[in-house]
Amino acid sequence: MTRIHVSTTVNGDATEFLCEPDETLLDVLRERLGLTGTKEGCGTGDCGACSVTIDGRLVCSCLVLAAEVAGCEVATIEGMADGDRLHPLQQKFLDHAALQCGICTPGFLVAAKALLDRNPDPTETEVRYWLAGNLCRCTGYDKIVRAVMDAAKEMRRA
Amino acid sequence: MRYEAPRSLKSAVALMAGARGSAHILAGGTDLLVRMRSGYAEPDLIVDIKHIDGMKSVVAEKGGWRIGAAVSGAEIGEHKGLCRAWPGVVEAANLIGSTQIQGRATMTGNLCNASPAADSVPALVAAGATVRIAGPKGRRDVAVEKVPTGPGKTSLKKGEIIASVFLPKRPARSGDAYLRFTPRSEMDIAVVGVGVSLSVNTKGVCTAARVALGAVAPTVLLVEPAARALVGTTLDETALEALAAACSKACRPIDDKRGTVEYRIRVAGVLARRAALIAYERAGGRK
Amino acid sequence: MALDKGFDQPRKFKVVGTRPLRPDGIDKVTGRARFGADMNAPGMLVGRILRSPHAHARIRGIDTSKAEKVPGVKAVVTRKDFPKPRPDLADIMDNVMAGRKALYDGHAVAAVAATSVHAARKALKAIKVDYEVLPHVTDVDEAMKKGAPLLHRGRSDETVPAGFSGNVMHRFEYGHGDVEKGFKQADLVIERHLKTAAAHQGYIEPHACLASVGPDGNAELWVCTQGHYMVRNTCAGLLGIDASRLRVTASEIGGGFGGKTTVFIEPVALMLSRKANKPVKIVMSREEVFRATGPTSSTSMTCKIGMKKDGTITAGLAELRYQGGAYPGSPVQYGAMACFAPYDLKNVKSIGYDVVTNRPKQAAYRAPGAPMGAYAVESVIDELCRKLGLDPLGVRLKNAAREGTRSSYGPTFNQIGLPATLEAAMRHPHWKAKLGKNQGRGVACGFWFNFGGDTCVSMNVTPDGTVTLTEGNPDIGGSRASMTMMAAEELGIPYDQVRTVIADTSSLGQNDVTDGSRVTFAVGLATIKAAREAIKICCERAAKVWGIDPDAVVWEDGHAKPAGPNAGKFPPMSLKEIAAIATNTGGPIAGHHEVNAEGAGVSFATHMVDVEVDPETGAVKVLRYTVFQDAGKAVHPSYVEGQFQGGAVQGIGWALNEEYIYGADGRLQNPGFLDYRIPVCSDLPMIDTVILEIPNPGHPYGVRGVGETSIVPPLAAIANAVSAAAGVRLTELPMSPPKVLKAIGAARA
Amino acid sequence: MVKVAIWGSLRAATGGKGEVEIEATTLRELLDRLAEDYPGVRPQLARGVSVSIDGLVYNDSWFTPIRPDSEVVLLPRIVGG
Repeated sequence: MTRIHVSTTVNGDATEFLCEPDETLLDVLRERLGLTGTKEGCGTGDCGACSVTIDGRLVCSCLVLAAEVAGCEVATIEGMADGDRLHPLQQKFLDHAALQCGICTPGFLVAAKALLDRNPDPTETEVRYWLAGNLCRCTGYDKIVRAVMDAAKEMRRA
Repeated sequence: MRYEAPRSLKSAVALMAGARGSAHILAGGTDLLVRMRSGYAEPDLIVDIKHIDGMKSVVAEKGGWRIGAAVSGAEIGEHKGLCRAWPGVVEAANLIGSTQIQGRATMTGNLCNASPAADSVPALVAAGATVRIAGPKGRRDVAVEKVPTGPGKTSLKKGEIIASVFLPKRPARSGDAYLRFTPRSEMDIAVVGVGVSLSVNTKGVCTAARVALGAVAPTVLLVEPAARALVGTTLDETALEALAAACSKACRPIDDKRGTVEYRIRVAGVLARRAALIAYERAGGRK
Repeated sequence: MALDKGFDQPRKFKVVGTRPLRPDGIDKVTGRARFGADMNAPGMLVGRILRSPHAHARIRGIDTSKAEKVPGVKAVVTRKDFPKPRPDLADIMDNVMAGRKALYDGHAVAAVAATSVHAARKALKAIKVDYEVLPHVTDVDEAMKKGAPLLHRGRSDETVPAGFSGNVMHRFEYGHGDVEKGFKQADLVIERHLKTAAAHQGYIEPHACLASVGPDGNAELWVCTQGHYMVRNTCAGLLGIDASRLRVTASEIGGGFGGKTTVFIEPVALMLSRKANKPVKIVMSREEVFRATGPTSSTSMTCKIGMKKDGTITAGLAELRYQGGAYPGSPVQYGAMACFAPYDLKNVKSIGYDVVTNRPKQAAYRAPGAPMGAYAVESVIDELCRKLGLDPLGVRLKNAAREGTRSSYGPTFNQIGLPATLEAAMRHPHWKAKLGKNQGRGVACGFWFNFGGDTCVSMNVTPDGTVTLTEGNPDIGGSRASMTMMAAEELGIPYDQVRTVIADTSSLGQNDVTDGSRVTFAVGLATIKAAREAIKICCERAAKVWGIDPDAVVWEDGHAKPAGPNAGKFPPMSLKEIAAIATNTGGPIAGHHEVNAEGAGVSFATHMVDVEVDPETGAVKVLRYTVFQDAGKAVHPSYVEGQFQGGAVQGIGWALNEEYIYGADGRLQNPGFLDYRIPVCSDLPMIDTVILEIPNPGHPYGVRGVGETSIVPPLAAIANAVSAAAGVRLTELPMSPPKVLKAIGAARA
Repeated sequence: MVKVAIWGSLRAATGGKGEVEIEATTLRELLDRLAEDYPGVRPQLARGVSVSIDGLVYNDSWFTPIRPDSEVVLLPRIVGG
């Protein structure tokens, strides 16, 4: 296989990498770029642990070929906080104890941010359906939904 | 494996037609990458069609809408014109997978994957949609129901690519709806899916109808007796009973991990009634 | 003895009972936390495992010669590479890598290490395994019948009566009184046969490890596990090396629920690394997790209970048949012990059969074995209440186990919280809320043990007076916060001045696995003891400085203070001040505690749930859910609530949709999150919680384990609610829509 | 003498007795004497037992004191999940 050279933007930084043609974006983020905050829970798009945005659109990075992101803007969990200032969603996840083991947390945060970027005032039902592609086995989702609703409220005030 | 991202349909067709070994189109990739991971697909060539003009756009055409093959479910859901004209098709497209999957998955991919349980297909068939196929011998338009020929199989020939889906002009006083049954509220594959599209006259009498079923046979079923049960009625109880019976009768399902034969037959009728009533209300027939 | 009989009550807590942010929180919301698959090493190889496609097959031979020649392949391993295991590790060895036979679809038969994923995949395809396919059995009732295909020969023990197949490994029996006499005293006796499907823990993080074995024989392993000391001991045993040579570091762990309490890939990675002389990383795919790790048992059960018109239960009899996969050790004994434990019964008997089948060896799953037995008993009690027109909470309270009750499994309970949970349930607005059409409400009780076990904690006071706490139990749901809180409480210093870390296996003595709801109880106990030791040293140092007797110094609010009439008047010395002069007063200050923390308490819960059933499709929607559970003392109430909620939702999944589906070929048909349906966010309502605090006399703060009990009542609570809404008793889990619709149809016909 | 309650299926090993009397002041003595007096119990002791003393469960601590009036119940070994 001939490797492909890809120029892209990751979390605002111009980034280049070489990848195999069949390598996924998830594998490149984790194995080549050292961004291991994006997790693999299933590799088949069923758990949402690998959620990232590409040009603002929420996707499972396990279902994207790395070669496809040439010229795109990729955003991962590592780019969510502003320096040492947590994003309100990150802070609310901590305040509400919305994580237990924490493996699904990056995916939930990236997905929840994509929701609030579009809909600053979601109902509980909208939050639950938007996040239905993110599996959490520890929390029963209760505290996650509360954290997202509370973060939305705070962001509307700001 | 080779990855190509051609800029024109012509070169995409040429790549696919000239490919040796197994060649796959990549649009959303939400089926293809899963199959690659599990080892079911081992492509020698992947042709990414997203950089081809028109593949990512929804354009008005003859009062209807032409949807590029790489338009994602999320983009369909955000398109006001499509939502107004064909709410059932939009609902069906938006039921494919999670928010994340919606960011990538396309109706054309859903069709070409040829799963009997594909959500968007019954809605497209009910809507009377066609696809435009580009191939080495030029282009042709084909009714959606002619594309899948069996689980995982399509009528596309070597080198052929579906470039777009066309939803016709919605007649006056018409409505469509799609319902599916899944054990979970989301993230699931249809156990049964029903698409209904119908028109009514000013008195609320149904003048035309198309009813399509998914996940109850090797391919999507366009059930004409079910349509006939509706035409000429105001969707009264007798008509709905006849509709349900016609749908159940048309089913040729299998027992599998997602449902039983008995269950699918029964629920096809139940969902058909419910979908028909939604479509009827959307058509202005009220209930 | 670890037990601190002197439970300090009533005690005013300053830190315990508050809700500070967890110490590992920022790492986990920023993606910085390192889980099993997040570690790399220079020169690392990719490890992959070849698995049996057959449910049952003799392995005539394995030809790895072609695989070894694939470019990039550095090692190939089969069972032949491992030494003969000790008897106590024989089943674990055989499960890690098949020997004479492959016993289930997914059973590991060989492994490779290569420089790339592609090379590893190619090598797996090049391995030729000569299988002789044998008849298989995956259903527990079929496996028990004489003439069933046998997995092993001569493994049934002396407890198994004649008439069963050789797949029945062991028979348990508990109880007291005379159940036949009891049934005669009843006004109504109901007997039901019930079944439950195998459920998987469904942790989101697949098993992953990175092994590195050097030519000097020293080995390192990075792994996501519930117990890295267990991993060390087991792997050292399987590889035939000294435990001290193997240093295991626990990564952050992405869920376990009991499923990460044994080894699967770790010995293989170590063996590959030893052969290749390079680090080897193995990460399971989700499909491998489903096919080849340990779900819980599927069961078949018979339950018979007699009740008087006034609600008194006169007798209870349960026969539980659990298949535990390919090797002995299903959790049926816990099911048999726990199923009647919530009740004060004169006549009770529970029988358990441990059965092997051609399925993956079960692993612990949150209160292993208890939810299924509780499902049987609580379903029949519910049906009795309905038929006799009795209040299901009132009946449960009337028969509830209390302090002094002789439990169905033998011991007499001390202070327990079941009546308190039932009374709280009766008072709760949920109990009085109106139900609509096609809706039903169900309640159920549940019991689970708590465990203790080997525990080591080391607490070090730094020169600036802040404190590091080192413990050896992977933090699976926020336990570092609880330990930090208990340390701060005892030392009388702020929460943020204590930092808790999980040590590798070379840094502390033996620690048992994070299981059995033991960590907050046992590690908390050791933390408090370690703090008390450090405090004692601090008081001695202050006494030296003041020139008074150490007995005349007390520790209050983080300060040493002179106490007693002859102690003299000295200004209190803070921990910071004492730490600053530690070098001058005798050297560094530390406290440590090593203990087998015996004497854990027991735990009870009552759950209440409302559901709506669609009578035309059989779909069930959970509308409202409330958990009432005794926590002893809730150290960090947010994480206690989280345990209640998480267990309840796992139970909802088990009750409604989750199941291992096997085809006629004995192969697992749904090894993925698409068709193994764990609940998604949009399936659920908020999960309300009510924390009761009935102190555990065996812990200085009264703490009980809270992690597991919450999964015990939901199966029955939901079954009772669905049965009420559907108007027909459901007796098989999961209550998937086709089953519910069929039951409704049959009842109406 | 301490009275030890024996669970149902183990009674076959104690000649059907649901309760046996053992001369013991610690857990270790209890288990040793039990094996001596009732050899049929040995296979289960080898598989592992837990002992409930006055309502609290002990697995391994040999020197756990047992008073003559303690309630002692022999259980199969309890481990967790």
